[in-house]
Amino acid sequence: MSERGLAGRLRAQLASWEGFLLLVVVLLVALNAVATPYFLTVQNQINLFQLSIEKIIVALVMTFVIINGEIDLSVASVMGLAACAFGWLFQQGMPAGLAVAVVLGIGILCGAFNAFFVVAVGLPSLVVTLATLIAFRGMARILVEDRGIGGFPDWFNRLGQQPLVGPFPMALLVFAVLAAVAFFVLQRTAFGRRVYFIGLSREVAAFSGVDVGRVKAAVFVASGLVAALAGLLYAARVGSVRGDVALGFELDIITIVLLGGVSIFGGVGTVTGTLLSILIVLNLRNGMALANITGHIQTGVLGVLLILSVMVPTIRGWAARLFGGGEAVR
Amino acid sequence: MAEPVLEMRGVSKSFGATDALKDVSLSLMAGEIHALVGENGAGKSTLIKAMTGIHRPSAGTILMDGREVAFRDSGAAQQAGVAAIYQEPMVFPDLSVAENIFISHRDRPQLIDWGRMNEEAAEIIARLGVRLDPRRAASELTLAEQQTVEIARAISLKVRVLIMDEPSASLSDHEVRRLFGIARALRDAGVAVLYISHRLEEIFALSDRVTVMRDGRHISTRPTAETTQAGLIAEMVGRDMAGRFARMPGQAREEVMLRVAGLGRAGAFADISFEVRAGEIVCLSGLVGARRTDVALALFGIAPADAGRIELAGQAVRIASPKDAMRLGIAYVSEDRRRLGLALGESIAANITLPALPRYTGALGRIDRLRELADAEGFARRLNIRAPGVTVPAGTLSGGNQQKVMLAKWLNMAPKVLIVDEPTRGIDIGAKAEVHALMRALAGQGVAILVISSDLPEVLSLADRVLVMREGRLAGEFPGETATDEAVMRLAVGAV
Amino acid sequence: MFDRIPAQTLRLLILLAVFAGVVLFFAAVIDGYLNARLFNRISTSVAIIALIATGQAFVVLTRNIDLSVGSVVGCVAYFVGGLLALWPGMPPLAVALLAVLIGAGFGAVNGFLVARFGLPSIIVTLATLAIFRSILVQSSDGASITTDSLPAWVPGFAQANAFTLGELQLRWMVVVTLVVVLAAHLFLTRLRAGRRFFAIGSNPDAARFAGIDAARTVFLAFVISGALAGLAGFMFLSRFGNITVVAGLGFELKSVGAVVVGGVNIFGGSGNVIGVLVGAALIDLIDTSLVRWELVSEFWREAVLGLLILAAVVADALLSRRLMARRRRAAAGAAAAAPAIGEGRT
Amino acid sequence: ADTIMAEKGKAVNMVLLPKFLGILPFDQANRGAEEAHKELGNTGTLLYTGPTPENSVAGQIEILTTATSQGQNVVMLSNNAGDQIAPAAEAAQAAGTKVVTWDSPIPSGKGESLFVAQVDFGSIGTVMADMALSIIGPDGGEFAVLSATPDAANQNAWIAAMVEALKDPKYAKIKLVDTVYGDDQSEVSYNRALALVDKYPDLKLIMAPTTVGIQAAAKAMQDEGLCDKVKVSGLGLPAEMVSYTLNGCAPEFALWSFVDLGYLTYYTSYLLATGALKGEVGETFNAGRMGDFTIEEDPGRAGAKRVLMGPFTVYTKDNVEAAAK
Ligand SMILES: Nc1ncnc2c1ncn2[C@@H]1O[C@H](COP(=O)(O)OP(=O)(O)OP(=O)(O)O)[C@@H](O)[C@H]1O
Ligand SMILES: Nc1ncnc2c1ncn2[C@@H]1O[C@H](COP(=O)(O)OP(=O)(O)OP(=O)(O)O)[C@@H](O)[C@H]1O
Ligand SMILES: [Mg+2]
Ligand SMILES: [Mg+2]
Repeated sequence: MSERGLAGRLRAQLASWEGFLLLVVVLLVALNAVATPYFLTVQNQINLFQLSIEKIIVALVMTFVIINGEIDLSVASVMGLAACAFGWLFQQGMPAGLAVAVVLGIGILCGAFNAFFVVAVGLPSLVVTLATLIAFRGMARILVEDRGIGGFPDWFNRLGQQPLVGPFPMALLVFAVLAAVAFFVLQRTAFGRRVYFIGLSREVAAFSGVDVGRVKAAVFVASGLVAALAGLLYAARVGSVRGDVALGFELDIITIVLLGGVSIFGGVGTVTGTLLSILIVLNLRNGMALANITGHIQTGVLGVLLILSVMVPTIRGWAARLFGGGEAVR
Repeated sequence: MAEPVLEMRGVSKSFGATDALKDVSLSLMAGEIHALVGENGAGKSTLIKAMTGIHRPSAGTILMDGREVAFRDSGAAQQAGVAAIYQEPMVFPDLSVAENIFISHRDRPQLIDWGRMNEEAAEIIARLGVRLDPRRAASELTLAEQQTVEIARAISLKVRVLIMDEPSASLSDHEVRRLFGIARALRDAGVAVLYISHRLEEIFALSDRVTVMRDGRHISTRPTAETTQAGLIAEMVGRDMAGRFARMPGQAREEVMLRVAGLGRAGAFADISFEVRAGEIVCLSGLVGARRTDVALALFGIAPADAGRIELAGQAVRIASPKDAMRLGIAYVSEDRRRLGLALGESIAANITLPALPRYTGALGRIDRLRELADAEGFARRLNIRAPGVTVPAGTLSGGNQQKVMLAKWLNMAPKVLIVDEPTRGIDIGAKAEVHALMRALAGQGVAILVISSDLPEVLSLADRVLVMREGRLAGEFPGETATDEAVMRLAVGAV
Repeated sequence: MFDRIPAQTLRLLILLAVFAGVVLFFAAVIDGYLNARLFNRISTSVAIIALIATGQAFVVLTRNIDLSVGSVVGCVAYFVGGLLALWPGMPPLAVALLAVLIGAGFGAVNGFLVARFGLPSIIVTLATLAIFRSILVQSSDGASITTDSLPAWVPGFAQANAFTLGELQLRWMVVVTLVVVLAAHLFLTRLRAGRRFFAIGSNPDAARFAGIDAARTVFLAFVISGALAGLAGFMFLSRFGNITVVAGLGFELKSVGAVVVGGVNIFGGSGNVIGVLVGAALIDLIDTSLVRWELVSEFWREAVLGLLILAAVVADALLSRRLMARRRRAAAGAAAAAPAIGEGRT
Repeated sequence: ADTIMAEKGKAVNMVLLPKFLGILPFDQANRGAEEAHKELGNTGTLLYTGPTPENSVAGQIEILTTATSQGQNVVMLSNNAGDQIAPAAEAAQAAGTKVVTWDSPIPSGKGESLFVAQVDFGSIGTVMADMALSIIGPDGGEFAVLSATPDAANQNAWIAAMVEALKDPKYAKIKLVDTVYGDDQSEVSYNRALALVDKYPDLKLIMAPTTVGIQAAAKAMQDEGLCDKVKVSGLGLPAEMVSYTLNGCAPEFALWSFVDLGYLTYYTSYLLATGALKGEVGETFNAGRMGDFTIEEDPGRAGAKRVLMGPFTVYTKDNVEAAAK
């Protein structure tokens, strides 16, 4: 007797986490639109995404990593390494196009490096990626030392800074494509299903014939690759690189993913949730920035929002108890 | 008779749309062993969780010594003298056996005297007739040993009411007898014992009164002496089960499906040779800890053997991972449902289709969800799985229904060789009959079936051939028709 | 011969061996490395992070995490410094107590949200990491605490030696940390209340079923973490004197690093605060020594640091796994064999 | 040419954007800007906003972009993002929002109308070299640099200028042996300073061109009783350095006034936004109490233009107490 029919499904959706997030998004957009005339302009809407594009792209793949029951703290360092490696290769005289390909390869290597220690050696990913967070950043420093490297070819900078199709820059299109791919793979394919099962219980998955190591390795490699891509997009967007590119982005990325309803213990969450969470964070930040609220207050407000968001089930529980319902099913 | 120690009046409990308990009343007297029986999902475990403060009843009252009580959590229940062994093993893997036993005691001094604690733990374990080093970490224990630790924890408390939810499910006969001795001793000391089991022999051997539940309702309570097995079963299932466990003629075919020769793994088992024909049901019997599971794990590629050979349909094969095994058509239904069998947070349907996912995937690895749901619903019907739907998380089902989901998961793979480890542990008698019938039907289709079971009556009614293992080696073999409990037991314990 | 040693002790010995290996390595490549100054430097700079990591260990043992410690250290250092500027006459013990109390207050906020409402600690403390720091930035208004605004005993405390043995100096700060770590160790291994932290992290469901008041224990873990971060905040103030809004930035990852390198299972249930102390010292040792290693230029330092930490963790994991396996094989026979599946838990 | 005077009472919306909020020098700059804001009777707004320290680069780009969306007239930027901010600055200029940098410029000069330089970057190099020479003495010796982060553009420029200056034969006997980074955090800087002493037993001086670093290094030397052996110098705030200067740990250091820098930046930006100033080389304008200034080529950055505030003060035990008040 599963809930069938459009009305039932709709009701279930709205009662779900995603439904709640959607509500928040709508409220935020409405609030922003009323509060400031600058909000609902095409340029501002594009800026909104463009300014955090690297973080939200990596948030998509981080959704996989965390649902898989792992964590990748090294993503921001991979972004930094990718950007710096690109700058360095370019400075050494490598054609930018080739450098892009090499850098994506470096991203894959970084992911594989993490995967090796997590899968083959069996260390907790938190430890491994904490160490590579330091190590990959260090490698970026080795490449650029205290220099800033810029002067990339025009086509490269244009891709990062000018609209590509209509008013949309390439990064936004990349994000859209990646989001669609992420949604399809995680929510609709056998691979995605395995990611969930491993996150819930890797023993059960292994006893069901799932090649746990391979799936985990694939997810880490994807994480490295996407982080490297994000690093390149960053280099194109800002037109130059330095050793501190993307420093500290990992916490923002993880915040987005967790706010989207992905459980830090693995096995729970959706790409839709992450996408909605992205909209919330971006709109909130943008709205506050347009209202001239400074950086630390913005992060503080985001912190409060984060706590409130995980309290929603509790609040709903109170309401349910008040109206005589049963305990929430865990 | 005396006042009831603990009494439940009109207790109801619902989980979302499921009404697990409906207006249940039950009283436990000091100095009685009270049995509680009922089909899977009848609400037995929920009832005891309501007693110990783990669930808050939606309606009704609980009284102790005639006074109304509301336990905030199971700690409060323990302080009032109500302790329970739950159906699911609940040990602390990182703590030692002794600590596991004493961790929740509130009457011990703050400062831990490790030496004394280990001694006391050893004493309690000895009362259970088990040898277990109290200093070992619980993570190193087998399921059965974990269960023992839990029993030890419960009897170490100063209890007035002791609740045991299927404590015998993973114990050997020998250990069960010791457990009975302890239960009787506690009864004689004035403790009220509530005992849940699906093994009716145990009910009759042990209990003074028996309560039957069905569909969350209280059906009857009467002195055990005034009931019969058939009568209880009829009340439990609401229908007649006579003749369900009679032996059936074997359906073994000529073709040898699985042959194992000289199989061994260092530190676990050695020199195991046997064969299973297509359509044959072979039971691997023995005491708990005889290393039967390890043989199965080797055949399934989890812990591959390091000696000997395995042949499948005459072909020598190498099995290094579950994937290899599954490709060869071998399925393994684990004995440890919670840890190894099901992902409790995933839906029933997703659990059922996990091993066979490639069958459901189309272009780009996309899962055909309609077909998946249809198949899952088919299994839910065939195996009579009680659930609000196949999209609910498997963790919301009762233990027995979870067991059926796990079976469905492996049947869905359409295996050639099916290895089932304790297939009916924690399954009610009706479901057990269904599972047996199912296995016979599978055998009829030519599947070779290896059953690992510690339930002797089950072995004797199901097996075409019985293999007995002891301490990692094959101790002997009987044809199914001529095997007797006594003969099997003698081999299992190594008596001559 | 290893059979008698409890598993936890064995892990600790292996960690110490790795530590010794690192010291020997640097002694071989850096001239004049092994001297009293090395001990004085490492011990004093470890004192602060080890305190934070000890608090973190309580939280991690219960299968939680406290990412807000860095902000707590910063806030406490700043607020206590501010109060001292207002009332320079406060007695030293009261000041330390105040720091502990303020820290415990921050910890209680975390603990309340996590334990009372069952919220995931990583989210709560990720949020309070930002919130506490915002409070600090907002209330500081750009003014920093300077040594000159503090009574002389405050910076003096960080310099005071408890003992000196020739060149070797043991600062009071180090003594306090050692006492705290030892007390924590005894609490966790000898008292029933301490064992609950392990039980809850080991199997939260079982804890609930066994009637352990998990909420109270988890709350306590956060309060302890906050209190020790508070004490560390006071030491931070005392040692560095100049407190700006960035004080303590990044301590969350450092403390988690020390805890996991020190052998506490990140999924809770097992670990040892002495190990955490060694873990903290190991990381600091590597970091400090690398600056002195001629071969490693400033720009190579981070990369080498990351890889060395990884190598230390791998060496530790492989060594202890091998020893455990050998021991299990020795104890085999009737006992169960190693589970074939299951990474991570060692 | 004529001196351009500001026309008071116009409405100019201005944003003062420091590297991040929460440390003293930037707050002092804001004080200067506010002083000028009142003085000029600007009927528009002066907004002091900035990112958090840990999110400085991305935060600055974000704030600059937002200011552009809001149609602010001018953003006064102490750039911490290197050339990474150039695209956002160019977009701002294109949308009509002027970008004036102060304290730390955009290295390539792209997207920047003007740079209000606190001092001549080349001369900072010379001053640091001179301080080193005077502290180490004629017999010469080793010294090391403790900087902020490897990415700090202004520190890097100053260190480069000092290395350039050291080539003069008069500094032949003093030798720069190492450069390390304290990330502008007290505890890191403190530990790095001590590690330097351990690594170079003959070290005579630590030169820290950062207010956080110099303070931490001085404290470290004082704590370890090393002040007689190893001196500290660099760029520091008198209020934070006074005790170290008096007790000889940091006998000399230098700095300029951030209040004045904020004041001058405000004047320059106001003039530029009101159109009084074109932003061409050679224009001379009046900046209230600070007098007249002329726009010139920036010698350190080809094609870029600057307004040079200069000079800065070298603090010794003779003048530090007065400045600390
Ligand atoms: N946490 C829960 N959430 C939702 N439903 C639950 C939960 N626990 C139990 N149920 C439902 O309550 C009903 C009774 O379950 P219970 O576990 O009490 O049965 P049982 O009699 O112990 O069965 P078994 O013999 O299989 O252990 C079942 O339908 C089950 O699906
Ligand atoms: N808690 C556990 N963790 C890991 N592996 C386990 C656990 N419990 C059991 N196993 C695995 O299953 C095997 C079970 O072997 P056991 O000693 O129980 O023999 P058995 O004959 O299978 O007993 P049973 O009658 O329970 O099936 C263990 O050797 C181990 O490989
Ligand atoms: Mg049950
Ligand atoms: Mg078994």
